[in-house]
Amino acid sequence: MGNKNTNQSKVDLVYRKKKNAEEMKHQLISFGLMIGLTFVAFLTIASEDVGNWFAVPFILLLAVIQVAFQLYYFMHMNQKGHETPALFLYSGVFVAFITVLAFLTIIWW
Amino acid sequence: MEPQKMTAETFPASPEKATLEGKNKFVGFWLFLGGETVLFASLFATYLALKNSNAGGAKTTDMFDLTLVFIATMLLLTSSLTSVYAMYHMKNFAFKKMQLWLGVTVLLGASFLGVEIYEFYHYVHAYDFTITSSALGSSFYTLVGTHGAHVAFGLCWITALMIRNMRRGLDLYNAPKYYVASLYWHFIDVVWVFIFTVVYLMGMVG
Amino acid sequence: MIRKWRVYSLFLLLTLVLAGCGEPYLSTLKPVGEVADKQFFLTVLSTLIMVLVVIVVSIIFFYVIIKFKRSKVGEDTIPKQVEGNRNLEITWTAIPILLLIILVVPVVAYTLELGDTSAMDKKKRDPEKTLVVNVRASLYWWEFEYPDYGIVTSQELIVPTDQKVYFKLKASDVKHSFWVPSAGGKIDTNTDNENKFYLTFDSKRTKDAGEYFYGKCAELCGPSHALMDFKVKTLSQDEFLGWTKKMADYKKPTSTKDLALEGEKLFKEKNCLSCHAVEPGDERPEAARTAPNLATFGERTKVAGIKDMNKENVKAWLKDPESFKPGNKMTGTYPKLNDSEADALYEYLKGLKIE
Amino acid sequence: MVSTIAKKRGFGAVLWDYLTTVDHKKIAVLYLVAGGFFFLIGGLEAMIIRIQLAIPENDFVSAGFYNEVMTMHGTTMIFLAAMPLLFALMNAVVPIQIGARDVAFPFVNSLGFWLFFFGGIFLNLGWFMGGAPDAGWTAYASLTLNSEGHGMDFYILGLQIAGIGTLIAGINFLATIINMRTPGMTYMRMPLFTWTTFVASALILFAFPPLTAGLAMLMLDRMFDTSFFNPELGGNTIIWEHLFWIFGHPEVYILILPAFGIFSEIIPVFARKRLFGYSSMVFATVLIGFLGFMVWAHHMFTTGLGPIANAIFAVATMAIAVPTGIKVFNWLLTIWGGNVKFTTPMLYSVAFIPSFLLGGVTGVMLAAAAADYQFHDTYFVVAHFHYVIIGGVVFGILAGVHYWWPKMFGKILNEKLGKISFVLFFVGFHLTFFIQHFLGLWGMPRRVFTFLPNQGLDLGNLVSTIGALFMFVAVVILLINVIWTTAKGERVSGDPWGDGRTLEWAVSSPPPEYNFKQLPLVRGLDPLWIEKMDGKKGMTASEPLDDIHMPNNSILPVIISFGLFVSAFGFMYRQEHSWGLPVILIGLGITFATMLVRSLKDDHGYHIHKEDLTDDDDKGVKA
Ligand code: HEA
Ligand code: HEA
Ligand code: HEC
Ligand code: CUA
Ligand SMILES: [Cu+2]
Repeated sequence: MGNKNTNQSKVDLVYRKKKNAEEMKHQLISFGLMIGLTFVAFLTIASEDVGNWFAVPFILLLAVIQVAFQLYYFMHMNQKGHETPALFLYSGVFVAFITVLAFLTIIWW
Repeated sequence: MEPQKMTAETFPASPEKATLEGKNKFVGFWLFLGGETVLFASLFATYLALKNSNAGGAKTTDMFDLTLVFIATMLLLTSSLTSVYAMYHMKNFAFKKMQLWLGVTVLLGASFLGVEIYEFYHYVHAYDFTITSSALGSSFYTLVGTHGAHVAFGLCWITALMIRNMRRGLDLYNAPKYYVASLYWHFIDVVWVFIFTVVYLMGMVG
Repeated sequence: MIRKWRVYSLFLLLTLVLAGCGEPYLSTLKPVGEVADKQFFLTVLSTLIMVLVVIVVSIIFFYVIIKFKRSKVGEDTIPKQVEGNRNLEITWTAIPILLLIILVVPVVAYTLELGDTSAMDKKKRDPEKTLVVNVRASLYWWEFEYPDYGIVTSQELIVPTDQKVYFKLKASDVKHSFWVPSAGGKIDTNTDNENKFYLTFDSKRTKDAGEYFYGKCAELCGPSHALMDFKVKTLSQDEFLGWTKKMADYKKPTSTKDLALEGEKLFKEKNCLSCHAVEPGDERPEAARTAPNLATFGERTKVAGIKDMNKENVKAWLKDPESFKPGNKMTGTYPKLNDSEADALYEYLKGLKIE
Repeated sequence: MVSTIAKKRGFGAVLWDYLTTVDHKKIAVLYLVAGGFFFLIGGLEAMIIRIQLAIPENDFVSAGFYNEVMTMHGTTMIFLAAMPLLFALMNAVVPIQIGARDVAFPFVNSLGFWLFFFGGIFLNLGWFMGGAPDAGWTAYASLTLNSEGHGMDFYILGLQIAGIGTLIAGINFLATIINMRTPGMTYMRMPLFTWTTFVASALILFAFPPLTAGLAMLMLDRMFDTSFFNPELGGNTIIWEHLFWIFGHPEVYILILPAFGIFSEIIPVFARKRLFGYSSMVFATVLIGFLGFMVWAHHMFTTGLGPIANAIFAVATMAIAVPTGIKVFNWLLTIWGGNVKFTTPMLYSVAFIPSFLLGGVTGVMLAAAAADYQFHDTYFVVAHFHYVIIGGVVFGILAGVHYWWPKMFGKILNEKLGKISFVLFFVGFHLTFFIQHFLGLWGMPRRVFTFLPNQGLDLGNLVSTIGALFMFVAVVILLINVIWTTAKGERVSGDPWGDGRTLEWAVSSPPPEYNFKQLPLVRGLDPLWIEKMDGKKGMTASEPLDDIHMPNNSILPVIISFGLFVSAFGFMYRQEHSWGLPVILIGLGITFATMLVRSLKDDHGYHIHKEDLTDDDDKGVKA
């Protein structure tokens, strides 16, 4: 099983640990933001003052942002080597989008 | 051939992609998630088309309870963070810590599932709202239930991984498996974000 | 020798095509109204474009497969390995796009035009100018309701010529599709909602086409889908108004023949009346109208939409509808009939006419 | 060496070998045999259709039985014949074409086959267990829910199982092509068959989930009393139509794209000329795949979606003619200036061009929404899709089978029989379906079990039936050819056509289980041709000779699939028999327990040592 990492030095290891910690920090921040976005979404709906014409697109936008955090930070799509995953995920999102669009527009007419 | 025992030094930076098997799992699983996206889209679309078809029964505005959904959301979101944390420890070759945080993930996930089951139970008994009562019921339970089934499957999967590798520790054979399971778990969270937004929050405003 | 044979076969093909140009009461190639005309125009236009495409491709095709045969080129020659050609690529992208644009413009225009049913929803609709017919498809029969006149007929659709006839369509059990080929394309009758569209019938051409037009169910709906036919009769606008009056004033035909009276009695006793109405002004709700209205049965040209109208066929239908139309909804819903009962019922049914 | 051992083993051992195999080449044989079998069944059903429709008011079969035959013909041909046969060729060829020793997930590959197999068997059990599906291959919801007996349950459950198999097979091909290419095999050097496999697999990935969701809803409605499609409780049958066609339209491109790929392999070889416009061919393939997802509603023009939706979908549909045209002209220009040898595979490929062209242009006619109000659900549509499917997909499969037969089995199919069979099939095909365009225009709806005499439809239908007889004879001769070749054919070398261009012709016929002793180094498009033109005999190796890692065989895929097969019976009979529920649980239990075993038991495979590789010289890359 061609493992070519046997010669990694200690220095390397320290560097990697630092990088991992850095990444974890980003992930913590995005978690905080996600929680925040969730709060805002729930509050928007819970409050009586916000009109639906605004609330619905707004919470949808929040959901999209939150999901982007989830994908790019938690699922590492911000890292290299995720070109193929991104291609296929977005193709899926494209099909998903036109499916939902069609069902919202031409099922009941 | 058994994969060789590793140390923190020999453990590669991206253990999930260090072997060809790992690379294949990684790509294959992402592809699978692309397909899952479309599967859930079909269910979402159907729900959206039928969400006002309550056939005279309870409406979404009558039933949904924001507090409950909020608790469920927090549980699942947090479990996403704990599983990220577990992957952080995996990369640092800290097997025990990884297992620990996966354990926390499983507990959070299980509580989420508990809340959801309670919620369904409540709808059935308080509102007579079942999968057969109307097209709304059918599409609601199918969409949310499919998500719930994914949660349940994810729990079993992660638990099985934890038990299976308890003694063995981390190596390049099981690292991709852990990684992929955590991807799955995040994806479940992604779907939930849309469920709480599209089904529950939008369901509250009618 | 081979030449001659080729010419001969081409002729054969042509005669086959021409001679078989379909029957005027059934063929889309014999349009009898504006709607069918438009669709026929699109058919011809698209065919012409397609023939052009086929000819061009065929010329290149035959050229290359004849010219570059190995026996001509030589066993061992290795052709130049050409990568491609930018200008050619552009040409064969651009020309098809142009051809498609020629096609797309009328297609979109007609699609929008044929989909315009706003006239039937107008508040102040004049039923004489814009007639609306409610079509209801059921396993395996058709009901036509004229809401403006309070008339219900079955199996035979009566329409005025030279005006747009609007239809509101739906199905009562499974999906069907309403199609009168010579008058225009089809539209589905769904179980969930009503569909709307219109057809037109040209007075001159309908005369030439014969007694009536064939209507078909065009969506698979069960074993007897193939037999779910209906007939369309056209009347001039005046005749049509006359017809609606007669139908509205429908009086039960009073027969003097004993056999017919016997049949009328049987019709009640044998449970027929629980499904079939014998008056065009059927006031029961739709859901209760579970069988074809028989008020004008005596004038039909076909039994159950499919078999020629004669004593033999009517009796056979009454005794065993299953043998005519497998899976129909009448089979087994009434007590068995013996020969004389069937005779009596035939006599009675035959007398059901406007006059 | 390997094959002589195989011959000496008993039948039981061979059977066990095929049940447990994870070798893509053996899985290819499994797909070929199963798909071929279902093709014969589907063809037999087609013959019943044509005999019944030979004359008006025929009573060869009853109305109800006709609907079963018609439904099963369509379903079998699409799901159980055409797709698996294409999978057979993909499995046999694609890994070798990209210079891989195996697919990305050998176990999943085998699982995909067995799921398809058990799903197909289940679907066909309806014939013996009280009624086959009878609502058309499109299974429109209102009719499906109204259909009595268990026929449509066989459809729903059988397709669900087979569909999962197809989905994972698609994922496997994608991962294989993404990850397993040999050094130098960049995306833009991949043979077109690999490219089309890639795009078709992507279509599978995105098109099958809507089908899965739709079938699940049908299942819930039929077996668990939900009301997705029940208007009385607010349901809507149009949802099924959309889900089905969101799947269904890409499905037809899933079928045709690999066929396009096959022709793009064969034409250059027998014209001895590089594929004209390679990059625009690739571009067109991807574009067709992309557009394929935006046109599904052209099957629903008469549903009543409204004129604006119809107009949009009409325009989008017509757009597909453009990339397809690019392909057609590139094939023609490949032949132009070439040196063409008309072998059987080449005959099918050449005949494909005008045949498919006719089907394609009638497709564009159908796309003209307002005109389609007339064409829809008539024999015009039947003619259209048989022209594209037979003239495209079936010709492609037949061409590919003849072309790669020597690669798969080491013997060339008899050319004389092949050509006779081709001529009969070609003539019969046009005879059967050309006239159907006119039948449709003259007013003949499709899916009718009979028609009335003297309405101008008699002669056309008779001609059509006679054409079908020709096809029948052609298929019989093909079968004879297969048997004759297996018994009497002579063994051939690695490059039996002499002009092979791609990597599969660089290995022996049939290839060794590990494909390449050393992975080859690819220096451009048509790698083998490049080496040959440089005067070399084979590929240059990209790695030193080393041990080769191989996956272990496994019986688990069969058991997993069998579990679902068992549970399907439970689902079907749950409402009328008390044993239904336990059977569901037992079946699913078998499946999940086996999956657990698979994930708990480490499977590291084994190695073939390099010492064992060096002595047989004709296998793998000749360094
Ligand atoms: C392999 C399968 C396959 C393929 C490749 C196609 C290809 C196409 N199909 Fe077909 N189709 C089916 C299989 C297929 N179809 C099936 C099975 C059904 C029926 C399903 C059912 O109801 O049971 C169907 C039904 C169907 C319908 C619905 C008809 C109806 O029910 O009313 C329509 C309507 O738009 C359509 C359109 C097209 C078009 C535009 C293409 C295009 O992709 C064709 C493009 C190709 C060309 C056009 C030829 C080459 C191009 C050139 C040489 C360039 C120049 C050309 C022009 C400018 C025109 N098809
Ligand atoms: C891959 C797809 C495919 C293929 C290859 C075919 C092949 C053929 N089809 Fe097709 N057909 C469909 C897909 C296909 N079909 C679909 C999707 C439908 C729509 C169904 C629906 O409406 O729901 C349809 C519908 C359909 C109809 C319309 C039915 C109707 O609307 O009522 C007709 C009628 O002529 C027909 C005829 C044929 C014929 C004559 C062949 C011939 O080419 C077949 C040639 C093959 C043979 C002749 C095999 C010979 C067999 C043997 C030699 C075996 C004997 C021995 C043993 C089994 C041991 N088909
Ligand atoms: C369940 C209700 C039911 C009962 C009871 C019933 N029918 Fe019918 N009948 C139908 C239906 C439904 C059809 C249409 C069948 C078809 O075309 O598929 C039909 C068709 C007919 C037709 C042909 C109609 C036409 O327009 O051509 C006649 C005549 C007829 N019925 C007479 C009778 C007589 C006489 C009786 C009693 C002895 C009877 N029916 C009892 C349901 C019923
Ligand atoms: Cu009604 Cu077909
Ligand atoms: Cu299509």
